[in-house]
Amino acid sequence: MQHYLYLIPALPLLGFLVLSMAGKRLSRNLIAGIGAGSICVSALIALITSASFLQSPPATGAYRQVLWHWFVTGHLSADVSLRMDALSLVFICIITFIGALIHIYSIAFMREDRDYARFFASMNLFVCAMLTLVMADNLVLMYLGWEGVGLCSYLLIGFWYETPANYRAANKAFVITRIGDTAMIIGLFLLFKELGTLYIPDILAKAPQQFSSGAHTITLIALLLLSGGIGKSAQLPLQTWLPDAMAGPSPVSALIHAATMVTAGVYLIARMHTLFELSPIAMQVTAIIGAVTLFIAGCSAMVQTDIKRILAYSTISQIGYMFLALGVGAWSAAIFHFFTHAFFKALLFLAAGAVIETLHHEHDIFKMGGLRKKMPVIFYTFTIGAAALAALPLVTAGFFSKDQILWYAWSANGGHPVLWALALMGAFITAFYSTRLILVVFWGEMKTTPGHLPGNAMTIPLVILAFFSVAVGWIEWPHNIMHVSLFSELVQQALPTTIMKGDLPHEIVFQFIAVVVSLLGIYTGYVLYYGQSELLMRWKQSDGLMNVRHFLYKGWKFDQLYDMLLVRPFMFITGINKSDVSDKLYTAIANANLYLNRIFSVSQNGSLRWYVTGVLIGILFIITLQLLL
Amino acid sequence: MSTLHAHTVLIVAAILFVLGLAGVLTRKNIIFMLLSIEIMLNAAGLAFVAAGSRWQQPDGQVMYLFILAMAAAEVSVALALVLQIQHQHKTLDVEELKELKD
Amino acid sequence: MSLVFYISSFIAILSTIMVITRYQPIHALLYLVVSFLALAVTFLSLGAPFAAALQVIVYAGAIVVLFIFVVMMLNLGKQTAQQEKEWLQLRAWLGPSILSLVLLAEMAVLLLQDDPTGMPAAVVTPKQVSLSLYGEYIIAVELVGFLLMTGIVGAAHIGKHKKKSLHRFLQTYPNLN
Amino acid sequence: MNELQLSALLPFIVLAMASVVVILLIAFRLSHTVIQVVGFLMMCLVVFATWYVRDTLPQEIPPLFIVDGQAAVFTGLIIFSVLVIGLFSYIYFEEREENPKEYYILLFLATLGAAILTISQHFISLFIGLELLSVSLYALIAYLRNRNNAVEAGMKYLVLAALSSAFLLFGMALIYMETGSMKFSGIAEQLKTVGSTPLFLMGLGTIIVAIGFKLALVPFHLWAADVYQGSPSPVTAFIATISKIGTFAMLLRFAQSIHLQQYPLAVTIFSVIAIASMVTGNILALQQRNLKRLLAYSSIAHFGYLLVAFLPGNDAGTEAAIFYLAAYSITLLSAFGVIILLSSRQHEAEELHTYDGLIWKRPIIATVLAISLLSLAGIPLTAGFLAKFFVLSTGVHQAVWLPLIVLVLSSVIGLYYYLRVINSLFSTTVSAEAIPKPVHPFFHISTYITLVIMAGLICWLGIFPSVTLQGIRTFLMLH
Repeated sequence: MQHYLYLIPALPLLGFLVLSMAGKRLSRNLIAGIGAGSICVSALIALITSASFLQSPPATGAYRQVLWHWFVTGHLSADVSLRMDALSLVFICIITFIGALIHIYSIAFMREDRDYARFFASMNLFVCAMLTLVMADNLVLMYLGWEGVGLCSYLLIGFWYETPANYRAANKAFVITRIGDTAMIIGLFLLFKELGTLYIPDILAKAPQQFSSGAHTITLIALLLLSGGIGKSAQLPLQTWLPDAMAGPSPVSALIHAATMVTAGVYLIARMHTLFELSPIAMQVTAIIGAVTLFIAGCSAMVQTDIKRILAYSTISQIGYMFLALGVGAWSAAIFHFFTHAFFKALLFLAAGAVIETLHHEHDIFKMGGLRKKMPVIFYTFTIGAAALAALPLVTAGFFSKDQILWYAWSANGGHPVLWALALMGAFITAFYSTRLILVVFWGEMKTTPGHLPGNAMTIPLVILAFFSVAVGWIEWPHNIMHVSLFSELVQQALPTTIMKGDLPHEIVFQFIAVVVSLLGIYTGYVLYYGQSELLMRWKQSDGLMNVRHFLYKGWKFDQLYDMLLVRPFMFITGINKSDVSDKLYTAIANANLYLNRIFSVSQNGSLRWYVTGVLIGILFIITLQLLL
Repeated sequence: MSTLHAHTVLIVAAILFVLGLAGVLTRKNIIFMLLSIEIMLNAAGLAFVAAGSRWQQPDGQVMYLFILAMAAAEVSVALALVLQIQHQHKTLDVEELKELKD
Repeated sequence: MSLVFYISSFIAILSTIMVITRYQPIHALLYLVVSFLALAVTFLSLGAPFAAALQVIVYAGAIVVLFIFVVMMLNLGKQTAQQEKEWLQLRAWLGPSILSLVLLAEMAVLLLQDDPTGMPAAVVTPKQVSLSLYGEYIIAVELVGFLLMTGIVGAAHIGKHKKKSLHRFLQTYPNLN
Repeated sequence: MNELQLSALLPFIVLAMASVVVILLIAFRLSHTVIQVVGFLMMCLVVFATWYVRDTLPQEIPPLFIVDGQAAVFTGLIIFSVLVIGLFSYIYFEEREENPKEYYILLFLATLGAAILTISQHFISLFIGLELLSVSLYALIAYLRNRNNAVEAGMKYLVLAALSSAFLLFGMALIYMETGSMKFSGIAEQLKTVGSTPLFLMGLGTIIVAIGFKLALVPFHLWAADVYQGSPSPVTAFIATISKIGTFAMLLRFAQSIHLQQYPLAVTIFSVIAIASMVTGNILALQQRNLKRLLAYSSIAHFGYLLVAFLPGNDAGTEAAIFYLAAYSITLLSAFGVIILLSSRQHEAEELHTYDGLIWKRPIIATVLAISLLSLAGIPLTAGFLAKFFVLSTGVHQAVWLPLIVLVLSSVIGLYYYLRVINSLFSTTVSAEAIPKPVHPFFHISTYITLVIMAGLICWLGIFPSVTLQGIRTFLMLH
């Protein structure tokens, strides 16, 4: 099956090419057919390939396909080749499968949009770039995909570019992730300089021989790569772009800013796990960033009123869980959480998109309400998604993955009670805001009359996603309850097993605490938001609490902080510098070039005699040089 | 009567060559520029003939013959161009040919 | 033979100086003929009778005559001489001449750095030349034929005058439509 | 001359015959179309002949020629370029000149000259090849003698080319005087025994004048922009590609034979020339509003880059240089193809403002132009990027740092003006100008298709260069 590997990214690329070239001339049905069809076929191939991979895993642990040798010069050879091992298999399946569902959903969702072809072209290009990212077997190609998804994200956030806020959001996302990317490319150069190869298996094999554990160079490289991951995955301190990125259409938020692109950082760290294992400091940093992010973003999610911003903060928070898991060395748990999260978060975004669409582009949850009866399908699927997010025990996928992370946050080698405590608080918060979301949007009285209800093309993907949001959890049970661990067995072909601390309390205790905490969160939400709670009213009177709320609402005021710390001083410095050295330097370079241009242009005066003089000067120069040497 | 040295001949050739070059540089009339170029080519021919007789080989004279042929071909095209220039610009002043410039 | 060489090359240099300083094109051309003839004698003194003959026949006889034709065709007479006089001011020729002299001086220095080698007095006969020409260099001779063809075709095309010589924007094309 | 030697010369014989055949066709008063088609077929025959004789290579035809793999590669490149230029010429000359037929005689003769340069190993053949090229070019540049200052451009080129030929001859005479041989290998042998003398080095210096003139390197570059602008566009394309390929092939063989790079003086001169060319070319192009002049300046800079690959004087450098020339020729030909296609009888499409918003009017042509400009600028995934990359990597291996640094910095300046043109392609001011109906639909369409293929080639070379590199390597083995 590995001979067809190239088709998986090639089909979306083909779709992109056709749509961008001929998009204006095609009918809407054809555009939808090409746009969604290419991804669907690609998903089918991905599933078949995965099936064959699972049935008879290759001896080397990976399918590899060399498409062509780009060039060989000296000792640097660059191949364009694809790779599918257990880790990338998970990502490929998620990208193509969820991608396909989202594309089908988009057919109806974007039906009325003017730039139908542009939308599908960009989405196809995104899928292609994302697949390149996860299938690349050298870091050059991976970086190409990495930049590609960044570009598509930029294009799609600013999809409705007529509104200034939208392209401002796009710019913000681009610039902030660029900070991380720059650090990452420095890391890649450093890596190449040290190891002399960019071929991923070689790197993983060579690194332990080259570096001793905890060496400065490897720590630096790991931290630089981590910065790239932080930027792309919207972790502290580069998280501020993601809530604004919700300016894009809902399917975009579902695909790029929930299920796939934002987890590229997780993929990068998991892919480079050997480097991180060699650097305990980088691991600790990863874990701390994850834990703090999940808590901070969770708090912000509690108080948001825009339905998509709630989900955005929740995404940041859930990716925080993944980073935490990576940081403590629970590799398979991180990937498992990515796996379940992709389903239920995509589901939530798509369902939210349907709600917003039906309510005439209303984003504020407090202007919704009472939609339970009107939109039953949306209601049930949304509830399933929210339940998974809240980690409702045993029936939802979110429970299984989050439970693992909580357990490892304490018990894995890199774990620590503080990390566990933060994660636990996060779990409580998550359960709370999930409940709040459901109650406010679907219960209570109707505040906006719904318009045209979503059709089958939109609801069927929701139902499928809802099914998986429940079902995928069952392939990996906590091992003290039932011995089903299909997922970790698979992933551990590519990733190391988690090293545990010795002398641990019983796992069941932790599971019990986790269950209790999330149920408590749900109960709190129920108490505060079911009906008009007295308590909530009283809180709203209190200034202090409202200030706290405002602080959280603004995402812990990170934007303002950056504005104060970075933008203002920078503007200030540039303001001073306006007539000063560094500014002058650049204009001076430009002006010097233009000035030289003017001087040299004089030499082109059209006079033949001057041209002959030029020849004479040339020969004089040559002969004089000879006399001097 | 002293024997002739190779570099004596070469200096004569160099003088003729540089005189031709000076002619190209100083004259403004295209006819004179072309004449000066002929002088330069001839000087190079002299150097070749001298080299040929220094090594007692016919190659120098063969090359001289080819220089002659090339000069003839070049002059014929050049004079055709001179006719066109006189026809179009009504002058042979090279400084008038300045329409192509930056 | 070296005395012949010195005398003839002196004449050649002198008449060449005259060529590049004349105002009248015809005068310059006549001096050029003198210069070429003097060079022919130089060739003889260097033991190259074939080259000397060609110098007289082709250079002095054909190429200079071509120039004379054109000069007469364009009727470059007194008026041109007057113009040339105006153009050849001191500041017009001083700079280039100095540069050229510098070049000559540098070349002379380099040439004189070489060890002096004597020139054999023997003659390279026309027979030797023609044997070599039609022996090893036969392909070159054929290629020179192509070179002359290029000259002819090029000159024939460029020398042609169009019947009309309106400005190109105003030209009308009968074969339009 | 034996049979094998004769067969090795077969491509050149066919090339020479092509011009004679065209003369005969003119004598029989056959139409422009017939001449075009026959010329095309003759060039295909040359390609075929080159392919046919490849197994007998390398073959020396003493004393003048050596036909080896390197010559075959350069000849192939030259013939490829002339095929394309010949195709572009039809629509250009048919519209402008009542007498377009002699053009093909001159075109093929000039090509013959360039091809002779690639196989010469002797001063005589070198000189004749160069003059064949130059004399045909005088006539070609001034071919449209009543328009566009063609005569002025022709005269400028003629005077300077004749001047540089005089320098070349003088230098060759000095070297001959010193070494007693005009054959490259003979010179090299003599140099081994006597070492480099002042006379030899002076001869080398004066020869560099002629080479510098033909390749338009600083300070012998002053003619380039004027001649590029004044010539008919197909001829400009010819000067920019074939004439320079031939001259560079000649320089390369001369340098290989006498091991030019072992003389520090020569390396210094070439380094200075390379640096000056890169800087001057790019700076001159900065504010240029005329596309033909802009390409002239850019080609000055490009041959500066090429010299960086020439400086180390090793096999890797040769390989990089050949790849560079191939990428450069294809790119430049497609740019000129666009100019030719957009030019009409009244108006040469050379001013930048004629390209404003072209992408909205004629998207395919504009895309071709954009691709070729990107390739000239050296953007990844185009041929130009890899070409520059190979040049850089050979430079890095031989540690010629100063030219390398200048290369990188001046490329950045270069980016500015290429992107400016691309920018104007995308500018939104669309003048409502109807596309003129092509007068010669068949040739119009074939030009169009050729352009698209060339653009494809640029990308192909940028993405799959290994095939081409392998081919070049195989041919270079034959020596």
